[in-house]
Amino acid sequence: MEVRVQHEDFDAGAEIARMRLARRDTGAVACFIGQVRDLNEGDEVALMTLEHYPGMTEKALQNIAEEAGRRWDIHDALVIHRIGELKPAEQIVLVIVSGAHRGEAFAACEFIMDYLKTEAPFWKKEQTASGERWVDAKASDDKARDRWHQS
Amino acid sequence: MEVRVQHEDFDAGAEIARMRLARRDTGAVACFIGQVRDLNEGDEVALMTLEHYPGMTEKALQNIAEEAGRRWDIHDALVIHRIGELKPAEQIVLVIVSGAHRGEAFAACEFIMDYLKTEAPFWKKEQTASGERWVDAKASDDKARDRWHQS
Amino acid sequence: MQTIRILYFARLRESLGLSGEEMPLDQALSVQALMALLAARGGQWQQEFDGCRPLRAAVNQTLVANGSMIHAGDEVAFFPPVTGG
Amino acid sequence: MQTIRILYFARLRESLGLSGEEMPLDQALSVQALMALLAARGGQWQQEFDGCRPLRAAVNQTLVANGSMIHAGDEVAFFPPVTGG
Repeated sequence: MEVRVQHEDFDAGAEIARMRLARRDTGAVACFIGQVRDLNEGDEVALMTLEHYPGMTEKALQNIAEEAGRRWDIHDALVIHRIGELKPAEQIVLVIVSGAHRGEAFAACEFIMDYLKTEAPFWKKEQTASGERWVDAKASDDKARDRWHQS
Repeated sequence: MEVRVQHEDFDAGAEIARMRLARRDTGAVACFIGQVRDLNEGDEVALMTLEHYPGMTEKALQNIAEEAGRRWDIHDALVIHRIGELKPAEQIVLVIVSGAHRGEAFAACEFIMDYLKTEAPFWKKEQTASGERWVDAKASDDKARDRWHQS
Repeated sequence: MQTIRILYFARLRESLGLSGEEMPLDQALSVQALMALLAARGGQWQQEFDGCRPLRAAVNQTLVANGSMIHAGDEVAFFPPVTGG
Repeated sequence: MQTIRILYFARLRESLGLSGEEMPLDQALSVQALMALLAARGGQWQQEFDGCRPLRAAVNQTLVANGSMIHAGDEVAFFPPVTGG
């Protein structure tokens, strides 16, 4: 389980290749990429700034990835999250999970994203034509996380 | 919605980049890669041969991708499936789904894989030390598909 | 003369030693009836089409149930449960 | 003298005009009690810490409930609900 919080962009293809070739018993790789959309709540987004809590953010991501590893039979998980200023179409987050079978890789990957969205200390500020604004947390993200309490 | 059935390998990173940059309102890209494992049911696999039904296979994949597009609010889906002889660690299948939000991209991606596994005419033959054998269909794959009937 | 085209895939193709054939067809018949005709050839044919082994059928490249009807000009395919992905 | 370190992030940091501070701490107190102390500073502090705005707290880099205790030497952080990913 590896997590990285960084300003630099990442190469999703290279990371996926590395993960899938790390073990010859890996049959499934599920991955997710989040990127900056040009529109949010009806306003054009010119720039997005991602703030984090150095130290705690890395710890939170590590805990989430390790919890995924306890819940599902997976081989490895990688989480990369960018910070700083990002323009529309820039990549924000990459999650890759490898495993023997697809069901567990998919579940672990979605679990990591749902917990990252609600538990990892990152905050987004958008610059739009009408000024700067902090992005509000969404109730739908809490709901997505809470699904995992039952399973 | 695009599907390809081909002998050649694919470049997952390039396909993901193309999908995520195709629309500036895309915020989420979910993807899955299946690859040949070195072991199956306890036997070392030296080579896997993938047979298909030319014409029907492409049609079945197209139908599955389009059904995903009807069920979820996604931007696009791509399915690439290889045929012919594949060695351990070679890529078999790539599914990429783009959309505004992660929940729908994840669901559509997993749906496509579950239906591909049970409805698309592909057959795997393995070469092991004890000879050739056709891979048996798994009841767990039917179960994975049947989950989607309820939602 | 009117015919249908029958295709065999994967384990079935190897077991029958045949990837496809043309068959005369005067009047529509069900998939099940065609399977009975094929099983009646005996040997491997009987083993594959007696209904004991899991088998799927497609007519004109669409999966169908055994009660579906086959008409002249149709492309019929038989194959084991699929195992791609 | 014993102290705790308090950190403010995102909207809170901007609203308070402060990213962190050291505060003397003689005996353990709850997160809730610390929030009451901060709210008592009035102005923006009252608005942010009166409990009306959604706020999350971490002690030593772990999310905690408002009843959790804070001890000398702890790192306490306050921030709005997170919005990464």
